[in-house]
Amino acid sequence: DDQMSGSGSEEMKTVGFINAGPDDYYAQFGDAFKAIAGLYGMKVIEVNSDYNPDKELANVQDMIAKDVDAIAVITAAAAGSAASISAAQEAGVPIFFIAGKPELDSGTDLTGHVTDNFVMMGYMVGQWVAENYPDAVCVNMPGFLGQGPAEGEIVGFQMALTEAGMGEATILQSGEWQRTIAIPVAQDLIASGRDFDVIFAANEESAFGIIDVFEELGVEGKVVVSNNGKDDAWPYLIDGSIAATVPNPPSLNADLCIQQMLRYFNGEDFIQYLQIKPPFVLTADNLDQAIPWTVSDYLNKREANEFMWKLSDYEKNYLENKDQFAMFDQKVADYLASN
Amino acid sequence: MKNNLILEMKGIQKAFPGVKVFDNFNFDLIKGEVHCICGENGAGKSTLIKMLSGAYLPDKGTIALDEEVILNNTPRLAMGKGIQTIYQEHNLYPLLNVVNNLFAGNEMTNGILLDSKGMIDKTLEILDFLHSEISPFDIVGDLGSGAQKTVEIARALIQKSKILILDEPTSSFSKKEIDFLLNIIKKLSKEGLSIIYISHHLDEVFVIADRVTVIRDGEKVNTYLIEDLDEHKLINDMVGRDVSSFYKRDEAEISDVFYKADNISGNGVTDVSLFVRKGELLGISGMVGSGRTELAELLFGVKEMNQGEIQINGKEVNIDTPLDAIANRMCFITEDRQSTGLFLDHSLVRNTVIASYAKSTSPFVLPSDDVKISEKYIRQMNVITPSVFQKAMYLSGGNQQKVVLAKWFATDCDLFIFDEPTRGIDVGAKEEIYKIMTELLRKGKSIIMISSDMPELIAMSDRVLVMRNGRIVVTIEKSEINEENILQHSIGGSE
Amino acid sequence: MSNENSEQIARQTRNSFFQKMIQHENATMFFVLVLIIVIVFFVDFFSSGMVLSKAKFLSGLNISNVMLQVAVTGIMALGITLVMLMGDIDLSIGWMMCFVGTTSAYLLRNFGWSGWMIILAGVVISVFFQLLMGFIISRTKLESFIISLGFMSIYRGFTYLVTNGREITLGGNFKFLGKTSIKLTPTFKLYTPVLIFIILAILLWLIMKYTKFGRRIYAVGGNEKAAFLSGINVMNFKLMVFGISGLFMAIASMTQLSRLGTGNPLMGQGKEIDVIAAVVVGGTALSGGKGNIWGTVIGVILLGIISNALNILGVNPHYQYIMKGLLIILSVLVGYYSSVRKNNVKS
Amino acid sequence: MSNENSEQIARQTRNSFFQKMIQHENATMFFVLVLIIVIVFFVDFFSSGMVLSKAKFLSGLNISNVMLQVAVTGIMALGITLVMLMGDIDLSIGWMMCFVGTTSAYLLRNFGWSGWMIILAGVVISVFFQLLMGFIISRTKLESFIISLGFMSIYRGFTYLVTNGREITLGGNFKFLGKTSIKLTPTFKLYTPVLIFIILAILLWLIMKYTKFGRRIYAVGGNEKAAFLSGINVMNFKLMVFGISGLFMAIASMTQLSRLGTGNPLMGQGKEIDVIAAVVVGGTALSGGKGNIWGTVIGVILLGIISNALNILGVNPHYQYIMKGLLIILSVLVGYYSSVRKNNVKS
Ligand SMILES: Nc1ncnc2c1ncn2[C@@H]1O[C@H](COP(=O)(O)OP(=O)(O)OP(=O)(O)O)[C@@H](O)[C@H]1O
Ligand SMILES: Nc1ncnc2c1ncn2[C@@H]1O[C@H](COP(=O)(O)OP(=O)(O)OP(=O)(O)O)[C@@H](O)[C@H]1O
Ligand SMILES: [Mg+2]
Ligand SMILES: [Mg+2]
Repeated sequence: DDQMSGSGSEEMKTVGFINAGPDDYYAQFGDAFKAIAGLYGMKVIEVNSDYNPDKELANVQDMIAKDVDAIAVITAAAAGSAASISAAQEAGVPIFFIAGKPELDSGTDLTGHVTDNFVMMGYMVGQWVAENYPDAVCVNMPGFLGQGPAEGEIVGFQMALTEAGMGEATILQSGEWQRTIAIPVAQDLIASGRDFDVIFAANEESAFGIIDVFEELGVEGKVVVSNNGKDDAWPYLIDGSIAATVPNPPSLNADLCIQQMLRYFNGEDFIQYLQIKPPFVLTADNLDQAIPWTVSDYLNKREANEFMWKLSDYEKNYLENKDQFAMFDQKVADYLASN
Repeated sequence: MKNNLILEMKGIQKAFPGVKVFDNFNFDLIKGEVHCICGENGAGKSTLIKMLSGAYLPDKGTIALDEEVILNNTPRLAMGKGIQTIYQEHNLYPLLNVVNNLFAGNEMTNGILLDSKGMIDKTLEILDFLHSEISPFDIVGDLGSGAQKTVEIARALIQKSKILILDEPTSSFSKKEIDFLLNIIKKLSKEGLSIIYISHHLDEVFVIADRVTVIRDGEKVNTYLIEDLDEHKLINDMVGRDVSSFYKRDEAEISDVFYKADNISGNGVTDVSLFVRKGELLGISGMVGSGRTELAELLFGVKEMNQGEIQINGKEVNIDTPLDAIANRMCFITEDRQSTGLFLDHSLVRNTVIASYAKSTSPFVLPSDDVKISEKYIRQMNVITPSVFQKAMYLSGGNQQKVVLAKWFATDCDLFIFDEPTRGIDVGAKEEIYKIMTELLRKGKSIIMISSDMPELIAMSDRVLVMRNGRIVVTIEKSEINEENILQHSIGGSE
Repeated sequence: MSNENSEQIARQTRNSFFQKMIQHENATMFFVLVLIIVIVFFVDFFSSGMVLSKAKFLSGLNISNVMLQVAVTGIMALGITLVMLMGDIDLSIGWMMCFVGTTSAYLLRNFGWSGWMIILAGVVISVFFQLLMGFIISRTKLESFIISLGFMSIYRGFTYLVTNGREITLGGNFKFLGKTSIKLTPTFKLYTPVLIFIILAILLWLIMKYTKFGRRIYAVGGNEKAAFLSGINVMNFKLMVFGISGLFMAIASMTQLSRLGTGNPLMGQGKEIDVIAAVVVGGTALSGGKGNIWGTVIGVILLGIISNALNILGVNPHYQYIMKGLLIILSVLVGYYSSVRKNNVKS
Repeated sequence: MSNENSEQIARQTRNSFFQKMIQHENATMFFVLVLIIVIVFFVDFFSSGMVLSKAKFLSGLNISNVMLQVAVTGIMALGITLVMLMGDIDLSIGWMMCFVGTTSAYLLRNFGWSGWMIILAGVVISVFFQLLMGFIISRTKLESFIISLGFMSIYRGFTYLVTNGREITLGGNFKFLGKTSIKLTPTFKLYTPVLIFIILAILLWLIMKYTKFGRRIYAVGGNEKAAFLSGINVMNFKLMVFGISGLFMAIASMTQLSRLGTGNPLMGQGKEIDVIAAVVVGGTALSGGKGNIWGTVIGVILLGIISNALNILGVNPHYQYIMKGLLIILSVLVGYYSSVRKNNVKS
């Protein structure tokens, strides 16, 4: 990478962007990444791993062979990324990770990392439920089983309930992040007559399916909580059909990753492992704080500085909350060990 | 006598769902004899030999080889004990070449490695012995019916055996091949091989048999020494009534030319012209491989015609597919009933009505009509079956052939192209079929009949075309039709 | 002997209704289905503390649910039964649904097309592409497996192009195909998709029984060469069957779209496996020529009930996969053993 | 007559090497592969502004990449070729890899088993389960499609049970099977998985060519009934083939595990489709009896190259799906047309 730092920022940089899968979250991620990279004069080659750790590794290798200037990976299989990272490192191509937290082989390191914490997201929704419905019976419709985010949310949610002294949330069949798959699971939940007050849907797509079913079957009085906080869900928050959610806008993730890359290209410092400031619970009351997923809206509001988007702000925030993050990680580790 | 027996079956009982084949059957085979089994279609001949070969297990009874009872027989066990079987229907690997067909399951090896050269040499040797022109590397699926049977015979002969079972091996052979095979069989039996031979060609029986067992409805009628038997008695025992083995057909009125082909070529057939008139039966003769089947395929639009012209009722027509042919009121009874005639997994109803659908343009059918049509023709052909809902695969070979005929008789065509129509059909039933054919001719229909069965060809034909190497070498008019004449032209001057 | 024979033939035809039922080729799988229902019912009943009102598996609500859940798969399965009877397979149907559904949603959303117009569009697109695929398969006799796999990938790309990976909502329009229902009892509703499925099944059953088309499809699947020689234009016939299957896919896609109320790019993803599994469980051979419509209906309901029952009984999702796999295997095994008893042949 | 005959044979045997090459049943697909490589190379070359050093497709690095990428699929494909030659199919292999891989990871992680011990464990588990499945399929003659689909679901459940849905990292252990390599040129590396794939392919080719086993698999796949009547114990033979396929699955799973460095619960998910597609593109018929090892190797490389080339050329992922589908269809079509030219038959 010596040649690269020399030619600096004049030359147009090409970035390989490895997207994790084909759903809405990742689609919007891809759109945002390309648009924001365009703002900074970078060219993006996007490839998709279909949630497959094997394909992800192949994609990284292809980008290395393509000799791109940097690689950004959203991983669906964080621990498996060690192989990708060492491959990139060996080839001297800087590699950035977004969202999932990869494990590393000894002697290798990431160039940069921006992440949401999915365990924490599940945990915060759980806390919100514990505060607002302390006596509630909860059920959880997870995302695609075996994927890091899905499993993280399950753990976080249950951790919060346990801490609050609430019972276990029953794990339903997976909605696989999709409305289509969530619908029959929700129908069966209602038909089974199972007693519950709160349902935690792993993402808003599956929450939409659940809400459809509730509507169709005339189910009332159930509380739906979720993760994502995407624009499409805002009306649902307003009308109360989704009570609370924890946002993880892909647009922001993409933005921060690109800013890290820019700093890297310019030879500037940046925090190598950046956790995005502690997530917050989004409800009808604080919708004004929501960050749009849709690229155009995101870019408009970004231009107007309506929300925090600069890497430096997030870095500052992270440094302030670093201990909190560490403590949380420790808590999760303890919780997992005790289960 | 007793120690002479190589094989003894006692108290054999065998039933299939809805069919009781054997109740208490006994059979024995003397060392070195040729033992023929005769009986009507569906009498149980093939079932009997399949119990010997291990393809079926008897429900009750014992099979003893050299006085040792064989329990839980399987093909592997039977082969290990020296029983080689050539089944009535093809049992080949169509995608594999001849060598691999011959040695599948009995490969020659040096240690753990295959002895390819050894196998090829042995293949060449056996093909030579059988005077066959088949190459060891021919893909068996590309061979004609006759050649495929030759491969099966080669496969059986290549293994050392004590008992050789042949179930209608000659049904797709012509005279020359039959004589050749019979000679081989005689020679082998003289060398001490014991042979069970099943055939509906009674003349073959009288040429090679030492003893004959007649089966009727799964019962043994009798076992005769060949000296004690004449054709008359044999037929009577088989069929239970008197049938002449030389059918004499009634005349029919022959009128205008119905179908005419001019200088057609393609599919291995060169420059053939022929015509057939209403009420006429045109016989086609030739050796195996002479291209008769290929010609029929061309006439029926199965294969592409490179040149030539076809007229029906004086009008030029295009026959590009069987559908066109059927629309022009033709039908084609193929020589290989299992691979091109039947839907083995389907009921007789479905098998019999499928071709008649092309007759009408209405898209609808009534299942009850289908059953009625099917019952009518199944009954007319006297097919032995528990019901018309039986699957075709569970019928005996001859009865399957009758189903193929029934399918085409049900279409009520004007021109019938028969390729070996009476393959595997017993003498009694043959007569019925000849009667139906004569009836068709009387109604002014035309028939083109390819047959290797010389008496049949002679008795039924109004004219005979002889083919050699894909060409028609001669047309023999009614008055000159006789065996020597046909044979001489089939073989040609070279031999 | 010939007399005896024809008498016997006649006797068989005069079989009693009950005998016919038992001997019917679908009898075994139907029995398995009933068995599963009974077992699940009892498990449900006992695990609900033997209070009948707490046992939900056979409640009106759940029965209407299950039927609604299987309807779309069922409609697809009907179409695929035809393809498979012919000895072909079609892996493209899942992504075809995604493509057709999202495209229709796009047309509704961006051009304001009406419900009927997008149905028409869906039919045209499905039938066109299925004909295209059928054309290739029937003309070349290449494995339909690999050709349809190719089309699957193409539809996937098309879907992403149309949607850019995002949902296209219908904004509350086009509800009549998926969201309407007839209330038969206070808890039991007959949803329109279910009605469509039932009507199509009956229609197809009649077609299979009373038309030449229906009879010929078995011939083509049973022995293509013999079918060709029996005067069936096998190529065009196959083409037609793919076209008809396209029609079923269109109906299924439109129903699914209307039910979801949104053109979700993953709305049909993976459906091909569910559909083919149902058809195979229902007794249709992958090699063709064997199977029937009611078998498929039974297969669809059977698999639907297995999923539903595991959810109703609240089985942990990890165990659900194991149970589901075991139940599929056990069902076909039971089906196998009872058919072996009926006609015990060795090979 | 016999003289002529043996002369002909001699002539056939004395065919020139070149002729043999052209007539070889894999020739067409090999040609298609070369064609694709050439075309992609030129597109890459021209789109890199005709600077050879910027064209990356045929760079040493990329070639070693592609080979590494196809190695695991290739190993699985070798095993599945045997199963498919026999006329069966196996949809369970993807999730079986997940199950076997994560279980081995679990044993390493929690019990500190060594690399060789977990390889042994992987082999025992794979072979045991494949034998179990083979036992059911060979004894009942039920569709392997549906039985293996059942097993697929079971393995999925097992995987989740073992992992509880989470990855099990190897903590840097067990690298030798997946991460080691031999540097042949500064940029071209031969990775161990590739070496394993090549060795296994050659070994299997030799077995297919020079042993009874190899011959018999074609017999069983070509005509099961005839094989039975030829004295082949078809049931046990099938059982054995499934066992052998289990061995290949074990090797593939262990290689994949070592390569990823972690027992990811989704490590093999969806692989069955890639693998079967490669085998079919390579010319193995789903109906059995037709195909060979080199065909499979070509198929695996062909599909691998298509994916890689589209990435290298920077094709937008939406278009990638379309291109990939088109290329699959075109490849088999080209294969078809050139084989038609060779022996032009009508039906
Ligand atoms: N697998 C089977 N299932 C049911 N019935 C069978 C089966 N095999 C034979 N049969 C019946 O057993 C009887 C005897 O059949 P078999 O094939 O032994 O007759 P065959 O004497 O060989 O007749 P052919 O001269 O026509 O070959 C027939 O009625 C036939 O329908
Ligand atoms: N003994 C043989 N040696 C080599 N090739 C043969 C032999 N018998 C048949 N063939 C090949 O198989 C083809 C078809 O053979 P088949 O036995 O069906 O004879 P045919 O041409 O149909 O005429 P026929 O109706 O007289 O049998 C022939 O054209 C020939 O190429
Ligand atoms: Mg017989
Ligand atoms: Mg012939």
